[in-house]
Amino acid sequence: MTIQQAIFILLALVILGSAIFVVTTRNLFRAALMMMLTFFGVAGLFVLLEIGLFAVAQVLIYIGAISILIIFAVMLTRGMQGMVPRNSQATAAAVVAGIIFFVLLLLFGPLRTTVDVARWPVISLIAGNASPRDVGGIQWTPAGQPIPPVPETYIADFGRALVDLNQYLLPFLLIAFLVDVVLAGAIFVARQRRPAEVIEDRQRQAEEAAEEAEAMRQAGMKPDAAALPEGAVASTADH
Amino acid sequence: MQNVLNGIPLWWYLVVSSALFCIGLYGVLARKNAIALLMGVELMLNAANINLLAFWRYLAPASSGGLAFAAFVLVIAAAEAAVGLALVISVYRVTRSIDPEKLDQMKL
Amino acid sequence: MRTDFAFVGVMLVTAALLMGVALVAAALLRPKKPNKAKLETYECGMETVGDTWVQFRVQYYILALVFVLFDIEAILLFPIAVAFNSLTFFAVANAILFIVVLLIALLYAWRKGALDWE
Amino acid sequence: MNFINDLLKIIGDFIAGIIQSILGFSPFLADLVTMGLAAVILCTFAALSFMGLTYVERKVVARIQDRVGPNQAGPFGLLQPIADGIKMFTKEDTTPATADRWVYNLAPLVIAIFALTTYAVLPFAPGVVGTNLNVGVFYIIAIGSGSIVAIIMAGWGSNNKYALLGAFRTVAQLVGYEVPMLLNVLPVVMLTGSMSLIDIVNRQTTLDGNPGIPFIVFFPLSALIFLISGIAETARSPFDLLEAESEIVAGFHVEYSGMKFALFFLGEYVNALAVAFVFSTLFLGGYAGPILPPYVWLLLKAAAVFFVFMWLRGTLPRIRVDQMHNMNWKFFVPVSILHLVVVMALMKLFVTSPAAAQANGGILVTPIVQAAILFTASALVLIGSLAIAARRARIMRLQEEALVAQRRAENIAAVSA
Repeated sequence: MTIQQAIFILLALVILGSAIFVVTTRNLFRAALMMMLTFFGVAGLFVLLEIGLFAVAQVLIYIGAISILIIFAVMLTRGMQGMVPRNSQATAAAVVAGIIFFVLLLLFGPLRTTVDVARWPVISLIAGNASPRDVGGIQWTPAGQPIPPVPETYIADFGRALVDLNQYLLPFLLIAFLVDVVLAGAIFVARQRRPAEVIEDRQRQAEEAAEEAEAMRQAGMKPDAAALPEGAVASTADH
Repeated sequence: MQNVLNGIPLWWYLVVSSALFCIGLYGVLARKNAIALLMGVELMLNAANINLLAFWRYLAPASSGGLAFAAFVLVIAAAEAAVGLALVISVYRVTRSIDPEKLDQMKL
Repeated sequence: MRTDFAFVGVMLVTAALLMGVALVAAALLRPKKPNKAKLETYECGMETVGDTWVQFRVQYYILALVFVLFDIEAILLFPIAVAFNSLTFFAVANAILFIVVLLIALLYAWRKGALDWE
Repeated sequence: MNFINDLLKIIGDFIAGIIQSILGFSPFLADLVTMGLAAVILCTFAALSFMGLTYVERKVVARIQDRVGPNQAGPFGLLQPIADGIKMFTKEDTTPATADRWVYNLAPLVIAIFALTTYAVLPFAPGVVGTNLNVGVFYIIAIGSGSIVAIIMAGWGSNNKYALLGAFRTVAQLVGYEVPMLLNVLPVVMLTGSMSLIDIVNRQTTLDGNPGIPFIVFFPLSALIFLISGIAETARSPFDLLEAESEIVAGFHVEYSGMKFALFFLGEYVNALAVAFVFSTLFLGGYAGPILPPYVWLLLKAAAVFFVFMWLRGTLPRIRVDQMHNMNWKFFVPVSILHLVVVMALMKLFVTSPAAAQANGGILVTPIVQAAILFTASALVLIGSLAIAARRARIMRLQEEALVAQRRAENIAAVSA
């Protein structure tokens, strides 16, 4: 066993062990911490794959940003109080997850003996009779040959591909707009409105309700109590 | 003939990522807490990223495709967490509960 | 086979070992006479009331949200910065467009009062 | 002359040679032992400089505030750090009965480990570097999030309201100031075309036809904002809101004492020193400099930057939490983005290499002209944004004063009525 294999097995144990802890523990805060450990282990896998950029990005985004967001949300919602680890369908969930795991193993199974993409059933299903070496114009590693090293300039190549019209420019710009929308939406949803805004809102709702009632009376109908936006008023009062 | 990098064949990565994916899936299906559920989703997205990058490294390291997709997955994961947690916080403020099974006001 | 990150791993392990040794040495050297008063939570001499959970402001979450936005921006901009010298005018214009779109998000958050800390 | 310049490298090669040839290890084992030795040396260097810095900082701040500082232990109080160390080792250390033991005890370890790991990529002299990562700058900023995790662990593990509140305040500050740091490293990376710290230093020397101008001349605005965010990132005064004793006892480490507290302290100082080193490397030319050996230059520059830290600590009052957030989100971040856009456009318009000019167009200029153009643009952005901010602040202050005057008038009217 080489040292890399040993490191890989160690990392795999850390990843899977902490992931199992994440989905079974009662304590949400510890689950979040263990999730950070999982992410750290995955960053280690990226190092073994010789992709330093993504190992660092993994630490920066998943540990430094997403986990922090999750911990803030745990604190904001009092999420770990009296938490039950499983819901009623946990057994069914375990069975489903197990079945999917075996399906995945069956799918990836052929790769144990061959990495010839052409002979891999899934690819030939998608590509049909066309040679998969042509799919996407990508230069695949030929089977049985040593894997070429990552190019020295892979970061620059990646950066160039991101802003290249023929490669990933469109998704790159779409990401910017997506993040824009996400930020606006999340702030709108999560933000507590200021008292002045709430009062203004309630006044507007009351006016609308009054107008509606007036319109109904003019139409010869009895004002319906349910037409008042009861729930909306209650929820704004809750803030 | 296998393609092996540093003594590690490709399918090792695939097994780890499949297992991580299924653990995350179990978390999504079986947890009784919306935040724990989102943690499961993050684990699943991470598993997808391992797959993307492992395939890229073993099969097509000369192109930038795998890197670009992995980066986009990273961004989407962050976006998903941000919106999901904002929703959880806002739901909690109204109902004082983050149990997804209790959010059934829309049911007839 | 030695990659660039091997040293980072060694450094992590070494730092953990050294600091662990310091902690263990301190644990062996120091006196250990706990009593009930010593083990209480220190909250300015007051008895601790209720559990630790206090009402956090949603502002913390929103600031973390804006932070995530810029983290994402950085992760995509760093590779572009490395490739900067070989980029065309068109590519740089698009990168600038990307930044400006995110700036709009920041300005929106600002207008909405998400950046105010009352 | 060369011997002194390459002293560190020669010693390192010598030790590696001994390990490989005389002790007769296999290449792998020899590699591992060499790396382990280098790691131990780096950690020891960081820990020793932590001890020295506590003494120097106390002396300097005392002088600024017209005090004497430590003067009892040994001549000039020089033995003070050792006395502190002995105290830290022998002080009783209690774990609160209600604490989450695992999380509580791991937090100081995590912060110290991540602080020390930063040093793995710092270049001290040509060829003397732990490892030359091609993502060096990125790595340093990412590893910084380790201290955020440790702070949250400490706050939650202590099971103490004040610790938790302090931890959250600190985390909000740290994540906020990570953004201007990231944004202001970008211009440097663009000009260098690499994230490796060695490449960045080489770009500031006269190697390969570079002009030998440190990046602070190219991007004064970036340097300034990076320095201030660096101080905020390490939560030093005037950004030490977490230690505001009058408000939140001592922040997230209120329950810690003895060696665990010492590790938090070590993490803080080691991080601050790392920021000084990184700033020297990114903007002041790193180990590059005439006459003196390179490692001396780097240490001198880092010492000068750290002196600025101590100077600020001795003179400035602590800022308020809302001021801290406003300064970051409403000044640093927008200005950094504006600066980034301007710099990107200018760097594409005025290129220095004929090949790039031929391939992508752009005006061919000499490196010195490019530096002058970028300096002017950066300075203009800085002055312009400062002017706008000052104007806004004046308007806000006038409005506030008018409001206060109006209230006072109303009160007087009410009393007299």
